[in-house]
Amino acid sequence: MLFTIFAALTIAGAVAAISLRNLVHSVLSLILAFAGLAAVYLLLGAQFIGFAQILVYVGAVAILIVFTILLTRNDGTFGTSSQASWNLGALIVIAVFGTLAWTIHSSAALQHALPPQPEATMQQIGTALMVRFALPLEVIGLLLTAALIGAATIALHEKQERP
Amino acid sequence: MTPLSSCLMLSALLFSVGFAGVLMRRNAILILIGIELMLNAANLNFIAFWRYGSAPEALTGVMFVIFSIGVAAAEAAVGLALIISIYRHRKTTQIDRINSMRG
Amino acid sequence: MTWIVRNLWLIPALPALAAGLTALAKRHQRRYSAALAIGAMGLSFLLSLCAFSQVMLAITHGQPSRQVVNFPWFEFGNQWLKLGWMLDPLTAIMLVMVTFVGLLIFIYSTGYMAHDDNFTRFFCFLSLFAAAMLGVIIANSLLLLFMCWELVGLTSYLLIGFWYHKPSAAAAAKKAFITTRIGDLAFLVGMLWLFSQAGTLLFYDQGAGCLEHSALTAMVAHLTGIGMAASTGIALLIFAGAVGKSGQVPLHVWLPDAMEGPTPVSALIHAATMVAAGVFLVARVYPLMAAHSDAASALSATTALQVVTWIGAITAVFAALIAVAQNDIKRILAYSTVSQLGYMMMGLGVGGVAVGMFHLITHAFFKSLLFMGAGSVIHGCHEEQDIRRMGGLSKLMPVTFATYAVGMLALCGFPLFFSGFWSKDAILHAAMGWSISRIPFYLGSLGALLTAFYMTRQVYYVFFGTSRLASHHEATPAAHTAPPTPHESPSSMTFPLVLLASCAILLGAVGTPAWPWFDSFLSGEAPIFAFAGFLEHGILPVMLTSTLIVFLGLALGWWFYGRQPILSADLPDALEQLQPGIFRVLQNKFYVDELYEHTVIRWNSALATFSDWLDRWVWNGVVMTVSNLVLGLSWLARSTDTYLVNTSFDEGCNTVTTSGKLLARLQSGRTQSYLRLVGIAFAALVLVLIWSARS
Amino acid sequence: MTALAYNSLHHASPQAADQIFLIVQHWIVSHAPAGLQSLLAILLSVVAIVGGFGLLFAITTILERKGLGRIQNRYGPNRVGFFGSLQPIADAIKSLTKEDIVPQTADKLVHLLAPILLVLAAFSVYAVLPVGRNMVLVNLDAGVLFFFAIGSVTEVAVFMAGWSSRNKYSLLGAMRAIAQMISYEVPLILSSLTVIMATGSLSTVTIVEKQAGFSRILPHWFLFTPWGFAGFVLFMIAATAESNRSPFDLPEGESEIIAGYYIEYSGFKFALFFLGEYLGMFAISGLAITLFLGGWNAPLPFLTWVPSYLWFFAKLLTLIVAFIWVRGTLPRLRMDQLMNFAWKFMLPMALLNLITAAVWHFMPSGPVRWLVSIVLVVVPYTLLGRNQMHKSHLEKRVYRFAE
Repeated sequence: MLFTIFAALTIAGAVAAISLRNLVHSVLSLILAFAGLAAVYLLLGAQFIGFAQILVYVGAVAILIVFTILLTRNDGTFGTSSQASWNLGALIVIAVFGTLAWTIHSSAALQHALPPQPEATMQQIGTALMVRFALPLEVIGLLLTAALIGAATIALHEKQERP
Repeated sequence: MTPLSSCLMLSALLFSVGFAGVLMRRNAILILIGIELMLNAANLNFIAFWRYGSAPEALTGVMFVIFSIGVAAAEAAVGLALIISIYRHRKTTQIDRINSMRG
Repeated sequence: MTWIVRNLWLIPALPALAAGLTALAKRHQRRYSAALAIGAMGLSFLLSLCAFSQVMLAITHGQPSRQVVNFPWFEFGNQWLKLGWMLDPLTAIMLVMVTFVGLLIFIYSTGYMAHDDNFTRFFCFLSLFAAAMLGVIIANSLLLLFMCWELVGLTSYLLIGFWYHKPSAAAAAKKAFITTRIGDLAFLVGMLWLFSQAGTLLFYDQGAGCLEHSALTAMVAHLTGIGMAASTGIALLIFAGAVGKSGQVPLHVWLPDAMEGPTPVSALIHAATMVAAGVFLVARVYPLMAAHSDAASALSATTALQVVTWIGAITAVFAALIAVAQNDIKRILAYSTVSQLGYMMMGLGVGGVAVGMFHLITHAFFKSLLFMGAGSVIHGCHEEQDIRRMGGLSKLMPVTFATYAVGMLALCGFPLFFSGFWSKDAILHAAMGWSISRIPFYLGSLGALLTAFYMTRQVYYVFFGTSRLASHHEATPAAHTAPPTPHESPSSMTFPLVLLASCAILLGAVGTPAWPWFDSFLSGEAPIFAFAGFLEHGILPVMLTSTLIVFLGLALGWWFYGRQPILSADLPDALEQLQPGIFRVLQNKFYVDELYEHTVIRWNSALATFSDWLDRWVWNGVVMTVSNLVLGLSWLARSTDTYLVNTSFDEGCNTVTTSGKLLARLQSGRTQSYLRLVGIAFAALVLVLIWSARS
Repeated sequence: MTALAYNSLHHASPQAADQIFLIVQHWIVSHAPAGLQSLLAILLSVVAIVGGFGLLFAITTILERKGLGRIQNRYGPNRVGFFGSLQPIADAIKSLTKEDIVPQTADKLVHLLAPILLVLAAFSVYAVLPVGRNMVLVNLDAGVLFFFAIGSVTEVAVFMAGWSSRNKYSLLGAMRAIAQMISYEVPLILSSLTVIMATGSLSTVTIVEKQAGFSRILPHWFLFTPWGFAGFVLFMIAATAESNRSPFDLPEGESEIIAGYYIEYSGFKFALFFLGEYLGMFAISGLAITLFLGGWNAPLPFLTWVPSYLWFFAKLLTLIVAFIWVRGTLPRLRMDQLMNFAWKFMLPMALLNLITAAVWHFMPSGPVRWLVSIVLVVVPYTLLGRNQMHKSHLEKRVYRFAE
């Protein structure tokens, strides 16, 4: 019941995000989709992931996209592609979804019995991150630092070229 | 429909919507939004398999999503910086006008 | 082999290092560069003292006084070219002299050059010079000696032209460099000849060196086409190098002009050390010079030594004559140096190594003393060099005057108390006993007379009478109105003067006939003290004669210049009033420069013009013909290339380009079309996988 | 708010005053039908929170206006009620009855949603704040994370308000606010990380429990450790910036961009914004109390008989008074100063504070530990502060646009 509501919210947000003509509306719908997905995570028992989803996607990625939208002047001629390529794209999307759906439907992996709610306390996640996944964590930290510097460099260069 | 398959169907749908955004819109920012949606669909898959799969106490799915979110944040930052940089040079964010790599 | 012999290379290496470090210094780092140069020189001096005491010890213990260190430099063919250094009495005494005088002159320079902008450059060159000179001294290989010799020439060039913005200085530097090059060319030829004869350039190499018995015998035995022994030819060629470096007639012309350099340079290079290098070279290769076949009489001098003697004697008188009529304080000293170098050569020729070298050493001290005194005078008189415009300085510059007087008396050979007397006396005594002719003795005596005369003249002009500096400055439109008064120089300049003056007096004691320490030291024997030395054959008459000659010269000088004080700078010289014609000839240096100008240099330029013509018309024509031929050939080749090779290749290229363009259509540059393909591929792949799994 | 709380009630009857709200809630719930009991319990808590903090909002407005008035040498509101004490009621009635003006070109839906989202987000974070013993709506395992996650939604609301108004001042104010909030969120989270490291938990309840107890007279609050003190100061500075209060009130600086992102709001929507702002301030102060000031714990051993929620609110009021005082005292910063301060001072200090906390954790207790930790805090503070002071070179501002 709750799952259906949040799933519907997510899908509605996602569809609105890619179909609305106003970019800011798109981002706001995207935030809705992210929030719905976070709720789905919470339902699935992944509390940390749910809050992290909100913190990162709503609090950072969406705001970043908003900044980009405001920093680039969008003259209103954007929108969908030409009719032919739109049709082609729709066809391909439907084909991809069809194959995915059919695969999921016919998969043998879904025949398992429903397991009990697994435990994922903060303690466990913290221990796992600090012990077993310490190296990936470091690598992610390095990656984020590199991305930070790289993004700043890309977006900030050419100081002298301005007359 | 089992809970797992409904999760997977939601994920597939989300992926397809994101893919549609990438294929059918021309604005680079919207394409980035589509990519974010596809990434989220993948994350949902991980969580679903962690929740309903075997050996959930290993927390592999959760860990994977944590790192995936980290990578996605980096990707979004660099991608948007690229869009700003492209806009600065070409005065457009329409992806079909950016074809200087044409052979 | 003791520590000092193994590490003798340190003595030249230290100043070389100092020169390198000073070269890196900035222009304003004066204190640093001076400290570096003086420190390196001081260390070298200490090491030289070590070396000297080592030789002394060896002599008193009766050990061989000569030690050599040889090392292979590079291999050519199946032979190794070897270099090396040696320590023998000659080296030791020269090392001490050069480092001591050099150290004093370095100290003196800090005062003399204090106001120069290129202070650091000066010390860099000075250090480099010291390194090269010390290299000449310790070399055990004629090749190493020659390399250092050329380095010495280079630094001499650099230092003469130190004030290169002065055209006269630049010209003097060029003149010095080119003139000595003539001698060095002969030196190089002689060296090559020596190598072809002896197969080695090492002086001493355990019996295999070129100055040792076996090689000498072979060279003496080898006769050339004109009937002269190879050893004689080689010795004469090497002597030509010495003539160039030591300013002997006829290559003396550069030395007076070299006085354009800073006075410390004149003192160090053109009085004490570098010019003496020629004398040192002759002393070093003396076995070669004196080599004679067993058939000839052992007593008669060889041809080479005769040449040395005659050149020396002629130079001694010739330069002394010119010095009489010069007015530039440094120029007088320069001609005096040439004259004294002639004495040394004569001494080498008639009396052997010890006689010539003794005069070299004493001369080094008193002549550098005189030069530095002259520098002090010039410094005190605000860069005035004309002796006619000086005068009365004895009261204003007492220390300079006193030391200058000591140097002057030493140079004149004032009896008994001054070193110059003993060294000159030894030469005259040897000349009197020369077997070939008495004429060198008479020439030497005349030179001594003239020396006493012109030095007296100079001293009277400079230090007595009234100051004539003011009149000169009134004549020129000077910026400052008050005439400058001469003043005593700073202590950094007077201290070396005093030290050198004491040396100029004391050094005579080591070479008196009664205690011929110097002679025996050079020959590696312990000295014997005996008053009987004075009573040997001919000693006392010669001493008396030379004393008489000196007093005569001094008296003549007093008669002409000291009787009445010289009142005005513009008055003609006393000698000029007496014999204007001769005086003009002397003043113009016997017109030697003009002679060269009209003969050698003119021929040279004519030859150059002819070569230029030959180059332009004959050789160029040949070259042009060949190049046109090549051009024609290349045109043919290009035609073949263009019409035969290229056409087919172009076809191939076009095909590749066309196919590439066709393929490039696939790459539209639009991300979305790529993604569409990815989507289709993904769907197709999944379908294929499922289908293949089913079947 | 479950069986555990219920049990503790009966066994801890001496502390009836402490648990009075829980007893009342339990009594009401026990009269409801069985199926609705849990829902009703939650609803009652929500109502209590909304009511309690709403009242605090009213008190704070009058306190702030009077306080600022005294600081600025004037009376402040003094007409309604006893010395103007009923002014909040008059304000509420005024804003409810004023006309709601929406600009013609505004994006009406977003314009409407923005204040609602803000207030919702502001109220949501109270769910994890323990206001008294056993008085927390949900004891989330990731409570602090929840707080920050929901807190970041505020930025979205601010952007919605600024963008939908179609007013350049609104948009500028919104962008400034977002930039500022994102920048100061980093030191905010980093400084609270020290506490999470020390307690090993993200749960607010656990954090408060870890600070219970006394050694002689000193309570075990994290404030009384070198890293905790530094963290608290950093946290409070960042909190001031997060809640857009003076001296970090550039986004709504009246003299610069009129009122920032709520320039086009009037009437009830404006009141909602006002409410949201203050609620955010209370919430972040509450988090500061939870993290550093021992939550609802009494400051002195002999005062433990005072009900725990009273301690919480006493501490909260102290912090609010401090906020008002700071607002009345300090001038506003410039935008570049603000950013420099965040990235060049706050961020390094917060990172170094993490190291200090780790050093504190791993060293044996004793005076040496104190000395090392204090040095680790004071030396960087001095150096960084000196660095900031000396870099006050004045030059022409360079504006960069993505042209």
